[in-house]
Amino acid sequence: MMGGTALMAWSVALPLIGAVLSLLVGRAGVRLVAGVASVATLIASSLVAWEVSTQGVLRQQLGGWGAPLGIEWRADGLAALMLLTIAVVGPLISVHALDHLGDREDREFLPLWLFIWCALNALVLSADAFNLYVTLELTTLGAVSLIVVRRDLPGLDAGLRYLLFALPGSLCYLLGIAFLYGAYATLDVGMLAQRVQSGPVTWVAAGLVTVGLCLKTPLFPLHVWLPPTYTGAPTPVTALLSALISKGSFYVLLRLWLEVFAPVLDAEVGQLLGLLGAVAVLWGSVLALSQTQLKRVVAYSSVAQIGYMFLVFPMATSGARAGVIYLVVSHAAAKASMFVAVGNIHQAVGITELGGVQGLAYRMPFTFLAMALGGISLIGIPPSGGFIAKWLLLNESIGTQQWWWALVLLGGSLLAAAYVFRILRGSFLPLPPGVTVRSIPLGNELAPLALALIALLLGLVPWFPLDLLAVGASR
Amino acid sequence: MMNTWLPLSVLLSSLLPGLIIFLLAEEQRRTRTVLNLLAAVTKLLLTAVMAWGVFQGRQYETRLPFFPKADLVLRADSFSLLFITLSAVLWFVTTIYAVGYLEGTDHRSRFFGFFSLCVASTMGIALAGNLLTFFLFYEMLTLSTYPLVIHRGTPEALRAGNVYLRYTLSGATLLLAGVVLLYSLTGSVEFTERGALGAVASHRTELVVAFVLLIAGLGVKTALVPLHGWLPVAMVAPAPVSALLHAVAVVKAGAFGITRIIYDVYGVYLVHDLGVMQPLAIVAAITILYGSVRALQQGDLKKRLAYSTVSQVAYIVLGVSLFGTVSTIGGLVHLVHQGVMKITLFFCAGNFAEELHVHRVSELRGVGRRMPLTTGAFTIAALGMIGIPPIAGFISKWYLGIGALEAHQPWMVVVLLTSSLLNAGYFLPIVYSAWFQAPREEWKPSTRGWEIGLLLLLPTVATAVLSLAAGLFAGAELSPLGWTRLITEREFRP
Amino acid sequence: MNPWAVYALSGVAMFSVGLVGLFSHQHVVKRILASNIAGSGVLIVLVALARRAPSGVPDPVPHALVLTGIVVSVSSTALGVALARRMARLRADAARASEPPPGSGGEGP
Amino acid sequence: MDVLLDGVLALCLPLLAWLVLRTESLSQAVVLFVAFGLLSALGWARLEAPDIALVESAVGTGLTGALLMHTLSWTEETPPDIRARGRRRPWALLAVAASTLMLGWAVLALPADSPGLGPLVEARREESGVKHPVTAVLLNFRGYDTLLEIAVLLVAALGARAVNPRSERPTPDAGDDPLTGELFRMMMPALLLVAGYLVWVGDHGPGGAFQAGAILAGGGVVALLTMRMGPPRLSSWQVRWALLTGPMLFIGVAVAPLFTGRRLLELPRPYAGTLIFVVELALTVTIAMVLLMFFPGTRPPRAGAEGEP
Amino acid sequence: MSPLDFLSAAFLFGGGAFCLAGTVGVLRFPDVYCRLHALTKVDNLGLGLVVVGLALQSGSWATALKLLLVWFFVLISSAFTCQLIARAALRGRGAAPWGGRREP
Repeated sequence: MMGGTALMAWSVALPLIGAVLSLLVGRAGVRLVAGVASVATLIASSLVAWEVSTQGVLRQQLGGWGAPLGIEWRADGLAALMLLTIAVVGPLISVHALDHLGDREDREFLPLWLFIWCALNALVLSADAFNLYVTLELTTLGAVSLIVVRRDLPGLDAGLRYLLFALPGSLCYLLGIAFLYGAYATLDVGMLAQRVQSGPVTWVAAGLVTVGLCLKTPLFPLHVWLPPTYTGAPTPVTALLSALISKGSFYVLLRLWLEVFAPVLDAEVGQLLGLLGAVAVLWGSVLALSQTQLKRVVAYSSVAQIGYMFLVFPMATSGARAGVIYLVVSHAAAKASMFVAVGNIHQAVGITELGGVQGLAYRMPFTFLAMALGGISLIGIPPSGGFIAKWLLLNESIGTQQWWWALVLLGGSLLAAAYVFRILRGSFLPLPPGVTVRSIPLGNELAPLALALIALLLGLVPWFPLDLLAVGASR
Repeated sequence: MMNTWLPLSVLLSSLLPGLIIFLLAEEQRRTRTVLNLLAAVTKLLLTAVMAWGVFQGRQYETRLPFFPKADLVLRADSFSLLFITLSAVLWFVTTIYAVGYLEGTDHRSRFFGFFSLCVASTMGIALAGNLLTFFLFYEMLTLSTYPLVIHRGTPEALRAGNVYLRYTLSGATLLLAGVVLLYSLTGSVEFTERGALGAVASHRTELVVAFVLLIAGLGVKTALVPLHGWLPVAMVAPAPVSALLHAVAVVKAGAFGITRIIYDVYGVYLVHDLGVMQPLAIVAAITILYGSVRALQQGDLKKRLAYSTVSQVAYIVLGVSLFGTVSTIGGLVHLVHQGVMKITLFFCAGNFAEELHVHRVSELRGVGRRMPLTTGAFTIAALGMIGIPPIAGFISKWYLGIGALEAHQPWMVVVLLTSSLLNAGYFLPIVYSAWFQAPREEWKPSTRGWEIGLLLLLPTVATAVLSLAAGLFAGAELSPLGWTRLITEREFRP
Repeated sequence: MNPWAVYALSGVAMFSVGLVGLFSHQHVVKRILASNIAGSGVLIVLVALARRAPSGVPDPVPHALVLTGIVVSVSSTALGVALARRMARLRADAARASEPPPGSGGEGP
Repeated sequence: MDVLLDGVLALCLPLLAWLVLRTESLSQAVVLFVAFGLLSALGWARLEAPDIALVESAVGTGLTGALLMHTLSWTEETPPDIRARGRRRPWALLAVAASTLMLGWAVLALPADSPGLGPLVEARREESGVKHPVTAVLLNFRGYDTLLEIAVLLVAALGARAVNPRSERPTPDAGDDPLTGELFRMMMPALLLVAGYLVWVGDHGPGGAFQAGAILAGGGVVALLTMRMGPPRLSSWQVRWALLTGPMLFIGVAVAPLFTGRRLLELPRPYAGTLIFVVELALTVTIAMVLLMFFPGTRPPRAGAEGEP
Repeated sequence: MSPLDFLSAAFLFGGGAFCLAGTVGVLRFPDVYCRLHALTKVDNLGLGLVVVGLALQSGSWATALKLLLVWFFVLISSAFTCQLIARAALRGRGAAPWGGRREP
């Protein structure tokens, strides 16, 4: 009864139903309803991934109408892998968030998280440009509402700053889509790919879409909102933001760029994006090195890691695509575990400076292990997903004779090693005197560890995700 | 094939106990020690079985899926077995030593956990069947040794850790660049006898660049001259760490890697043809001399041993980079001999520090009376290092000398001789002052029966005997020399 | 210059004014106004495109898109305004907390 | 003749936008913004988009304008910094001109007469069970967009409400103010009538859930400002049910075909029309409730300085 | 141009004139209360005339009725708004009505 296409529908409908019901149920049963909805969505997502890996690309025409008129879904390997990542990383962070935020705030956190989950699943599956706009907007508003869940001044400032940078991003994207619709009379990404020719409309539309999504991802020159937002927001929300929500807009950019714009635009534009990515890597790493607050270091490292992701555009081959998606997935797991671990430290010791890590290895071994494994994946040292991504991207950069991207990758990972070990170094020192350690619930400690183990697992068993990614790869 | 699981089981025999030890609480001393020794014994047995199998000519290979077009391969050939036997034996001895040495300190679960991970990665390096697997375990070695270097948690330990990381990570980056360059050329680099790059021999410039990158990356761990800075600094680590890791596992991994690159990746003819053998030999020679000279100036005993390691490991690189079977035998056999002798020296240094709190060479005056056995072991190993027969060191230097002549490099012999003189220069005064000079003030007698705890004494004596035996029974089939002759005859016909 | 192009150009102009305004002003409410103006600009371009149909009956799809667009921009504006109001309130309380409040109004949760 | 009207309207829209952003004082900016909204509603009418004109004037200008004015009373008037005004002007003008030129170049390069998806919608309109093409597209052809958009509304309501603490929602006291009481008594029945008409007319003319919801919300705001009704609180179950019946019904209708092997949101042909009408009715209440939730109710008397501008 | 068109044109012109007068009043009058007069009374009348003019042209009683309905609603709401603004100005800000003297 549950055909592949029906499962796709359920993977979007279930979190939406969960969110609405958890709002309806009110204070009493929020956690129960949210829990059931999460488990159901996890199952649906993994079944979709299984169907895609066995039967290849799945398509669904919503409402039974054809492509140009109605909205179509397309689940290829890339979408299936993203579905899995969201379904695994998201709930782990939300489990941590339940204890981290007070009980009052977790009633607002769960419905909002389920809405965001529905939006991300919808975004990953949708093959309609305007529908992508609506999902992006739903993710952004959900993220803003999450950032301000604590109602304190830094949270509000972070939320407003994020909103006022994400809004113009969505509007630029919408104007780009409007031009594309104006020129080619269709909103379906697949049909756009066939109809798009080089011309002023396409260049301007591509420019607008790229600028818009670079504002939201954020790429280097437009990233000014990231550090204050990531530090102002409560830590589990920052984990969600950095691991999943910022990946949504990058996913849209990647899909539009590789399938629609790449064949039409000349290579220089790709090189420009690659260059911006390289500068982002340098800028993010150098600033991460100079921070004293733990959370800001990890926030700036996000700027650097996003810089890596933009290296895919100059070398638009299927290998680079697999590499960058692998980076997205392993960065989601690793960065989420780092942020959640930082949250644990802040909760247990109350120190936000780098010194807070001192003696961490003795009093919170799981959190330390999570940060270590997460850090290793960020740097790209072997037993981690980060390494596989770095390996694939390096192979592609030398394969396409663009060896300067290899320099960026290698230099970047050295810088990453600098700031990751700067964090981890302190944990071997003995416990500083006079620091009282509040014991934090086990659930809180296991969440980052589970995320870090995912990043490790991605490093040990890369053939499964890579086979899944190969399904429906365009070129 | 039945024996596809053997290489994997050797690897797991130290990986699994390591992970379990991590979870053990600090007080479970007994279970931890039993687990450690059990793991060491099983590894010895498995290695013996594999050695016997390889001796009969059987092939052991575990192939695990990793990338769509590149697998994780663990293959036990004769050359990898040389390194595995060395590591297995010395790890067994050092575990006993470490249990004794770390009596009463804290965080031992963490120490032994990383210690076993470290040996597991060394096993992985030895068993690696292709360049990718080799690189994976090479990096894991760095990760598992870093916590050991900074185990004491003191600020100097952290500074040493920084230096260590700075060197090894940049080295790893160079290595990665080389490996990726080769992979993009050939698609998959399997270790095959007489080199796997025959097909792409035409891309000369890329090959030379890749070779330089690979050797530079491996050179960091081999502590070749410009890249050796981390070794003396890392001596701040506890004695068992500096003994097993910086005398055997880490340093030899680099040398082993260089040998693999030259013989199994490029093939000795291609390397010779590319003309990179000569510069490598020159770098090795410079390292030999530089290491010995700096060792002379060191007042601290462990620093002196560290610099002597720098120069001794360069012997291996020298032997391997000379174009000839005899010098290759010399280089490879020195891999084993130097390991055994150097570990004895480090054990003795550890004993002196632990028992008499003696760190500087000048304080060693008259220590022979107080700790005769340890000093005896020290003397045997020191003489072996200098190259005095019948101890193992002599044999490798002998073969190296003849190999140098055979490869028409007479100036290499001069280097070998001067270095032996320098070795004498920094070892003999210690031996002399230990035995023949009266101590400044009387050593307080040892409280218990033996001069030092049995757990510390036995390993020292055992390794000294081993280095002596390796020298005396060199002619036998299964001795290190015999085994190296088997390797060269089977795999490295130039 | 047929009529739809005139409106499209004015929509594009409004979009640019809104976008530049958003990035050049500091005051939060001003920036929210600017984002609203930019939103209207985009929507006018969309509807202007719908107006090109030669048959006189405008193309309904952009109309539906714009309806959705308006609702989305209203909800984001409302959220922005709510945040701005709350921040102003908190800042006012903080300022008042620094000098003794004569008799303060309702405090936070 | 109408070219002149279009030309003037198209010209003064961006000019008015520029004015809105250039004025220092906030209240002036908001008033100009409301004027700008009304003008753009006129623009929608000229572009033959009655639905949008309705929504724009009701929601885009009416409610947002009221919300902004309401917020103004809370945020202090920031003193105008003259120095910044001079510095910013030329740079901003240049940027606007540049981006308008670039985008204008793309607009002019667009094909002048492509009908877009109009004819396709026309061909399949009667299959959708609704006669008015815009409603057909909105609720059937691209019903999935609307489903997500309702989620957007709910999220925004959640966010705005979460930030608006309970203590600042004044309790409704009827008070004896004849003026507002009278206004309330007269306006409410008319508003309800108009809203009902708009939902019904959505089937074959410009109208529908959004327009009706906006009108209802307008009535609600009047009630709110005249203290007749306290702002809706999520803690009371009536508000929750009113808010969530719409989305639940819509999701139910969307998911039902999955059980019979059909695709998501595939409304059965014969009674698609009635289904859409029922869903629109429920959505109207939801939209009205959400738009009301954005209003925090009148600001409590500010302690200390009275009579803020 | 049938007599009906002449009549509606006349109405429209009248309406336009009144609106113009109202706007000039808003700009020229000295204080808030006078401006309210101009705004509410004159503009509403102008709107009424315009509505009648349009109703004559609309051709169908239904649209004519709707147009009148529009005018009716505007009348109600402007009456109330004018009152509210005046009250707010008087009580809230205490703006004194203009005493008829000409400022220097």
